[in-house]
Amino acid sequence: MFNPFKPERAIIKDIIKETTDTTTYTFSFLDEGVRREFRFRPGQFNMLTIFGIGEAPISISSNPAEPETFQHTVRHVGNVTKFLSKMQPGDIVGIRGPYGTGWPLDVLPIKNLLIIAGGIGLAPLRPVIHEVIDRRPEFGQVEVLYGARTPAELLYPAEYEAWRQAGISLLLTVDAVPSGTAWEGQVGVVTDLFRQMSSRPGETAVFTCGPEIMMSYVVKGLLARGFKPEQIYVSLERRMNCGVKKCGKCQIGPKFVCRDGPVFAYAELLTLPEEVLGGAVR
Amino acid sequence: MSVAYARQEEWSIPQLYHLPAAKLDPFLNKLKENYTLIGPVVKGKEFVFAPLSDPGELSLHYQTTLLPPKKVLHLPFEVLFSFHEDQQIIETAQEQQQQIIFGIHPCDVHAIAILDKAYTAEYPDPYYIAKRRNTLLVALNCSEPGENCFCQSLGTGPELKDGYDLLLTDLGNGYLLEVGSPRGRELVQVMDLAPAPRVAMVEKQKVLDNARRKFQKKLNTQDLPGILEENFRQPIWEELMHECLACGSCTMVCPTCFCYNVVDKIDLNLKSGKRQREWDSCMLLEYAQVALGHNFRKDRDARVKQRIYHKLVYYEPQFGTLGCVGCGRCIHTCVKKIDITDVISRLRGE
Amino acid sequence: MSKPRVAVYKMSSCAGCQLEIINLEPILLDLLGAVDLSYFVMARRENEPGPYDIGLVEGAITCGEEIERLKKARQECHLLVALGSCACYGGLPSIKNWQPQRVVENRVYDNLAAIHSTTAYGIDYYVPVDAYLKGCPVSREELLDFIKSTLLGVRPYLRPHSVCVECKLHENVCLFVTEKAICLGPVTTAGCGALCPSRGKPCDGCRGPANDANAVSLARTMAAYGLHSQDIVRYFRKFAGMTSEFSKGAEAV
Amino acid sequence: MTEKAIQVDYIARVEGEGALKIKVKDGNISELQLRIFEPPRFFQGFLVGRRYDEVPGIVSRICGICPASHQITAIQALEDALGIEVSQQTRDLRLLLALSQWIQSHTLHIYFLALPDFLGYESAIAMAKDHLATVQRALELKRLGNDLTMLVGGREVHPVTPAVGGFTSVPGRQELQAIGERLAVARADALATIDLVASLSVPSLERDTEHVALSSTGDYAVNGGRLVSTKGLNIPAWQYRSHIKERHLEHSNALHSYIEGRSSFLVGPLARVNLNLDKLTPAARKIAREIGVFPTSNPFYSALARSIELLHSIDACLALIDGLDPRPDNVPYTVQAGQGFAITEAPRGVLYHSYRLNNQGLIEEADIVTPTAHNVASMEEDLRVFAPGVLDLPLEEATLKCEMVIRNYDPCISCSIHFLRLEIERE
Ligand SMILES: Cc1cc2nc3c(=O)[nH]c(=O)nc-3n(C[C@H](O)[C@H](O)[C@H](O)COP(=O)(O)OP(=O)(O)OC[C@H]3O[C@@H](n4cnc5c(N)ncnc54)[C@H](O)[C@@H]3O)c2cc1C
Ligand code: SF4
Ligand code: SF4
Ligand code: SF4
Repeated sequence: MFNPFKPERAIIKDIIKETTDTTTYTFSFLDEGVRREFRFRPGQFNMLTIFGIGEAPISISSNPAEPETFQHTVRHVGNVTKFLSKMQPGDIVGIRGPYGTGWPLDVLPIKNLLIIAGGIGLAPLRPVIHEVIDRRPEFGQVEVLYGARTPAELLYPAEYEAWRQAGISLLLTVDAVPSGTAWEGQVGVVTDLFRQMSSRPGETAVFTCGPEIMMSYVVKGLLARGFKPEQIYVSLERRMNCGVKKCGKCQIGPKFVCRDGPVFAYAELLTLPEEVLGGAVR
Repeated sequence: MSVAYARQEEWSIPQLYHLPAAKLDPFLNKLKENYTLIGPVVKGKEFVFAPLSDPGELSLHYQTTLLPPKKVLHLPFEVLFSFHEDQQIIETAQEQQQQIIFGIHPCDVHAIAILDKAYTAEYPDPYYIAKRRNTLLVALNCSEPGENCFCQSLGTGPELKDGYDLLLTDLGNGYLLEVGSPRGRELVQVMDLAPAPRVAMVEKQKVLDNARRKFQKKLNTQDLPGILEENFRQPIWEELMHECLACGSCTMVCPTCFCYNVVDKIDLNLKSGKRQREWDSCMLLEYAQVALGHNFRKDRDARVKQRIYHKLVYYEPQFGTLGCVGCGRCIHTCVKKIDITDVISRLRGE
Repeated sequence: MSKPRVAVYKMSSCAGCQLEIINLEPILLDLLGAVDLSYFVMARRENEPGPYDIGLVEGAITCGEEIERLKKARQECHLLVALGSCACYGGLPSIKNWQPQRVVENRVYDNLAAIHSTTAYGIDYYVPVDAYLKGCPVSREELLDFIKSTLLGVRPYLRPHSVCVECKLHENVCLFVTEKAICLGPVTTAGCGALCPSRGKPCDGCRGPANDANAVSLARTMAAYGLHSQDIVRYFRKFAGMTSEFSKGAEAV
Repeated sequence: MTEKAIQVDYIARVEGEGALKIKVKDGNISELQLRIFEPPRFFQGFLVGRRYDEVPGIVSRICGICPASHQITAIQALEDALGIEVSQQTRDLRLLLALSQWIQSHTLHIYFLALPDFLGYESAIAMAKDHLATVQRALELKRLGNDLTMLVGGREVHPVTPAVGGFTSVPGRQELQAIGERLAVARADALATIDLVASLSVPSLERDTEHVALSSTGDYAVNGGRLVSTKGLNIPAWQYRSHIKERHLEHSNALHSYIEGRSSFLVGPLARVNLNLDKLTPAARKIAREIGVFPTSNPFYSALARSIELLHSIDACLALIDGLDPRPDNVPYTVQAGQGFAITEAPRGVLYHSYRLNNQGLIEEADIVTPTAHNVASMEEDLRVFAPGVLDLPLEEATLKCEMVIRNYDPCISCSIHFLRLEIERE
C-alpha cells in the first residue's frame, strides 16, 4: 500500500543564494511519473529529507503553474537546513508532499488581496503572487507589505519589478540599515507600513506569514483598522515529524497544523484559548 | 481506504459457546498452530502483554498491564525505511505475521478502535495497518476492576459490546465465548465447542454487575469540554506545574497516545542508515520545541493541560470520540500520583 | 578530506569512559578508519601534538595542575567535549565537596602537606564546553552518534528527557511505583536505555538532571516515602550534586 | 663523571597518569622516582557517611578497568560486617563476573599494552596495520569478556547488578549457554594467545621477591581464600592489617606496601600462577607445566602468566556455566553495626576492602588497598635492579625497556588511591 512516509528522491537543479542565511533551491523528482503527477497549491509545504540527517517541513515557494521544477526557500537554522546549505546541484534529497491546506485562493471569492510578510514568511506567499500574476484579471487591488531585518535580507528582490508591473503595489520596510548600505525606503517594522497602505477592509482578504510576534501585531493593527477576523488568514509553524497528522507534534488544541493548516482563518484560531496557541498570534 | 475491523455483521447462529476451563489450554495450543499468541503474562509484580511460548504462561487474572497492547501495533521503536549509499530507499518489510491478542480487556479494545481512527484515516499508516490487519482480538470482559480503573464512567468497560473477534467472560467454571466477527468464527471452529447454555447470558450479567459495583474511581463526563474550557485558568494547574515531574510516564503507558518522534540513524560510512520512529510524549520539554530554541509549551502546566485537554476535549473534534478509555494506567504509573479523575472532580468543585 | 584528529585527556577519573572507546570492539577498526586517535595516552606511546579537531576530556577537575592542562586542551581543540559525568558535573569525586576538605583528606592521608586538592568540578566550571556526553560511564552509542554527527557537522540526537521514558519503552516494572524503591529516573537524563532499572536497580542519577528535572517535587515524594532528609541529600549529592537542579532536590526538605 | 637520565613524562599504555625519572651518576642510580601525578579522589574519605548499599556503586568508580572486582570485594566485606551468608549460586555468579573481567582485562593488557612493546610498535593501533588478524583476535576476545560481564553484571564498565545479598537480577540459562558456546570457540584464541606470548623473548630480571596471592584448598582462588606468599605468609582477610603495612619512604612520596618484618612484595597473575599452579584448570595447568618457566620471579613473564590465566578463565567459566540455571535467590538480612573484611584477586592482583558500619548502615570507616598500590614498591625495586643493565643502550631503547618493566604490572594508576600526589614538573 501507499507509504506516505517514504520520500521520493529529488535532485537539486539549481541553487540561488538569497541572503547570508537563506537560499532558494530548485528541485525536480528523479522519477518521471512522480515528477509529472506532482501538483501543489500556494501555501502548501513538502517534507524535505536529507538522508541520515533528518526531515523538515518547508513551504513551496515557486509558481504552482510549473510543478515539474519547484522551489524551496530555506533559512539555514538547524540540522537539516544547515546541511542543505552544503549541498550542490546534482545532489539528491528526499521529498514527500505536498501537504497542508494552502491559502484560500480558490475557495473564497476574493476580490482584493493584502499580503503581509516578514522575513522568510514571504516564501509561502510567493506562489500566491505568482498565481495572482497569472490570473491577474480575476483580482482587484493587490498589495504586498514586506519587511526584513536589513535591505540585504529582503527575499526575491529581482522579482519586485515584475510584480509591480503586474499592478501589485509593493511596500517594503527594513528593521535597520547597516552602515554602508544604500536604502532609501522605509525603516521600521511591517506594521509601520499600514500608514502607507491603500488596502481597505471592504472585499479584501489578508494573507500573512512571518514570525508569530509579527503576525500578532499585524492582526491587532488590522482589527484596529476595521478588518474582521474572518478576512484574515495566517500561516503557522509548529514542530512536525510527519506532515500527515500522525506524529502529533503540531497540534494546537484540536487542530493539526500539518493538516488543518498551516494556513488558518484567524477567526478559527479565536475559538482557542490564548495559551493553547502558545505563541503570540493572538 | 476504509478499514473496518471486527465489525458486528450478519452471520448464522450459534454465536455463543461454552469454553470449559479445562479446554482453555488446548484451545490456545490449537490457535498457536496458525497464529502468534500474545497475552498477559506475569512480570515481577505486574503484567505485560508478551508472546506466549506456552499457554501456561497466560495470566488471565490480571487487572491491567504495564504497556497497553498498542505496543504490538504501533511499536515503541519502528524502522520506517533504510537508505543506502546510493540513496536508494528500501522499505522495511511490513510484518505479515498473523497474531491474536488474547485476553485483551474492553478498555484496551476501545483504545485500539481509537488508534484505528488516528492511523487509518487520511494518509493511512501502512506500518500500523499491516499489523492491524493481521491482528485478531480475543477480548475478556472484566470481572475484577483494578484500583485505578474508571472505564465504567466512559462506557468502555467492564463489558465489551463491540470491536472484538471473540469475547470471553469468566463465569467461574469456564468461559462464555461470544463470536464478534467472521474471523472470530473461524477461530472457534478449530475446537469442537458446545453452544453456551441459555443461562450463560444471565450469569454473564451477574458477573458484570458484580464488577460494576467494585469500581473505586469515576470520572463525571457530563459537559466535560465545557467544564475544561471554563477552567483553563485555575490554581490547580499551577499546583500541577509544581507537582508534575514531566517524566513522560503517563503518556508512555497510555493506550490512546499515538505521538512519535523520528530519528535518522546513520552508519559509520556516513552514507547508509535508517529512519526510525519511537514513541514520544507531549509531557516532555523538547516536544514542542522548534529550531532556534523557541518552545510552544515551555511551562510544565501547559504540558499537563495539553495532555488532559487532548484526552478529554480535543479528541472529540479530531476523531469523534473521547481520548481516554479509563484504563487507569497513567494514574498507576505516576510517581506523583497525579490522577486525571481527581483533577476533573476538583475542577468541578466536587 | 583528512581524518579528524581526536585527543583523549584524562583528569580525575577512573578511566572507564576512555575504556569505553576501546570497548567499541566490533567497530573499533572502522572507527579508526574514520578518525585519527592522535592523542590517547592509555592506548598509545607516541602521541602526536595538537591542534586537534575533537578533544574528549574524561574526569573531574580536582587540582590546579588539571586546570592548567584543561586550559591547554581547550586551546588546542576545536571542539571540547565533556566525556562522562565526572567531566560533565564533577561526578562521584564531587561527593567530597559536601564534607570539609581537610576532614576528607585526613581520612586518607596522614601527611597533608603534599595534598593540593580543590573542590571537584565539571570541566565547564573552568572552560567553555561544546558538548556533554553524560553517563558513568558514557554510553557507547551516544559517543558513536556524537562522533558521526560531528563528522557530518550536525547536532547529535542526545536524549534530553527523563530515564522514565526509556524505562517505559522497555516496559520495565517501575521500581518506584511497584517496588517502593526510590529511583532518580524521573529527574535524570535518559540515553542509558534505562540500564539500571532494567536490571532491577533504581536509577542513581549518574547522567545528571534531565532537561526539565523537577527535583524539588521528587524530593517531596521521597520524604513522603519516609526517607530521612539526610537520605534525600545523599541521593541528590552523588554524581551531579553540583548542578543547580539536583542541589534544589537536596535542599528541598 | 658521566651523568645520564631516563625520563618518561607520561608512562603510556597504562591506566592513569604516572611518570618515571631515573638519574644515573657514574653507573649508579642516584635518583629513581616512579611518580604518580594522578590526583587523589578520596574515595575512602567520602565513603564515610554514605549508606552501605551505595558502596558497591561508588567503589566501582575507583577503577573503570576492574570495577567488578571492587564491587565484589566491597560487597563481600559488607556481607562480612552484616553477617550474611550468600547462596552458592550467588558465589558462582560472582566468580563468573570476576573471571569475565579477567578475560577482558588480560586481553587488554596482553594485546594493547604489552604486545606492542615486544613487537616493536607504539600501539595496537599501529600494530593492526601489519598484524590485523592478531588485533582482530584481541578485539573478539575482549568483546567476549565484556559480553560476559554485561550478561552477569548488566554493564561492562561499572556493572549494576551485584548487590549485598546477591544480585538485583540474574541472567537466564539460555543466555548463559549462548555465551558458553562462544567461550568454547574462544578457547582456540586463548591457546593461540599463549603460543604468541610464549614465543616472545623476554629480558631477564632476577630479583628476590615475595609473591603474594590468595589461595584456597579448592579452586584457583579468586573471590576468597587465605592470603599466602612464597615466604610463608598465610592469613585470613581480617588479619590483613596486622601484617601488611604502608610506609612513607624518603625517596618517594608514594605510600609503599610492605609485609611487616619484611619488605615489598608482588601481587598479580605472576604471583598467582607461581603460588597456585596446581589449582589451574587441567588444560591451563598442563600447558603451564609444559612451558616450564613457572615458578619464576622474572616479572617479564607476567604476560605469559596472564595468557595462561586467560585460558584458565575461559575453562573455569565454561564449567560454571554448565551448572548454572539462575533464579532470584538473594538472602534477606537486617542492617546492624559491624566491621567486615574481604580480599579478592582483581585482574592485577590482591585487592583489599574493609568497612566499619554503624547500626544505621552508614559507613564509619573505609579502608581500600588496590593491587597497584601493593605493587608500586616492587615496581621501583625492579627498576633499581633492571635499569643499570640497560644504561649502555641508546637512550630511547633504555627508556622503552624501563617502561616495559612498569607495564609488566599492568598498573592501574587511577585506582591506586593510596598514592600521594607529587609535585609535578612536566616540561
Ligand atoms: C508548515 C511549515 C512550513 C515551513 N516553511 C519553511 C520555509 O519555507 N522555509 C524555511 O526556511 N523554513 C520553513 N519552516 C521552518 C522549518 O521547518 C524549520 O526551520 C526546520 O524544520 C528546521 O529543521 P532543522 O533540521 O534545520 O532544525 P533542527 O533544529 O535541527 O530541527 C530538528 C527537527 O525538529 C523539527 N523542527 C525544528 N524546528 C521546526 C519548525 N520550526 N517547524 C517544524 N519542525 C521543526 C524538525 O522535525 C527538524 O527536523 C516551515 C515550518 C513549517 C511547520
Ligand atoms: S507520570 Fe505523572 S509526573 Fe510523570 S509526566 Fe505524567 S503526570 Fe507528570
Ligand atoms: S564518569 Fe564514571 S566512568 Fe567516566 S571516568 Fe568518571 S567515574 Fe569513570
Ligand atoms: S523505575 Fe525509575 S526510571 Fe523506571 S519508570 Fe520507575 S521511576 Fe522511572
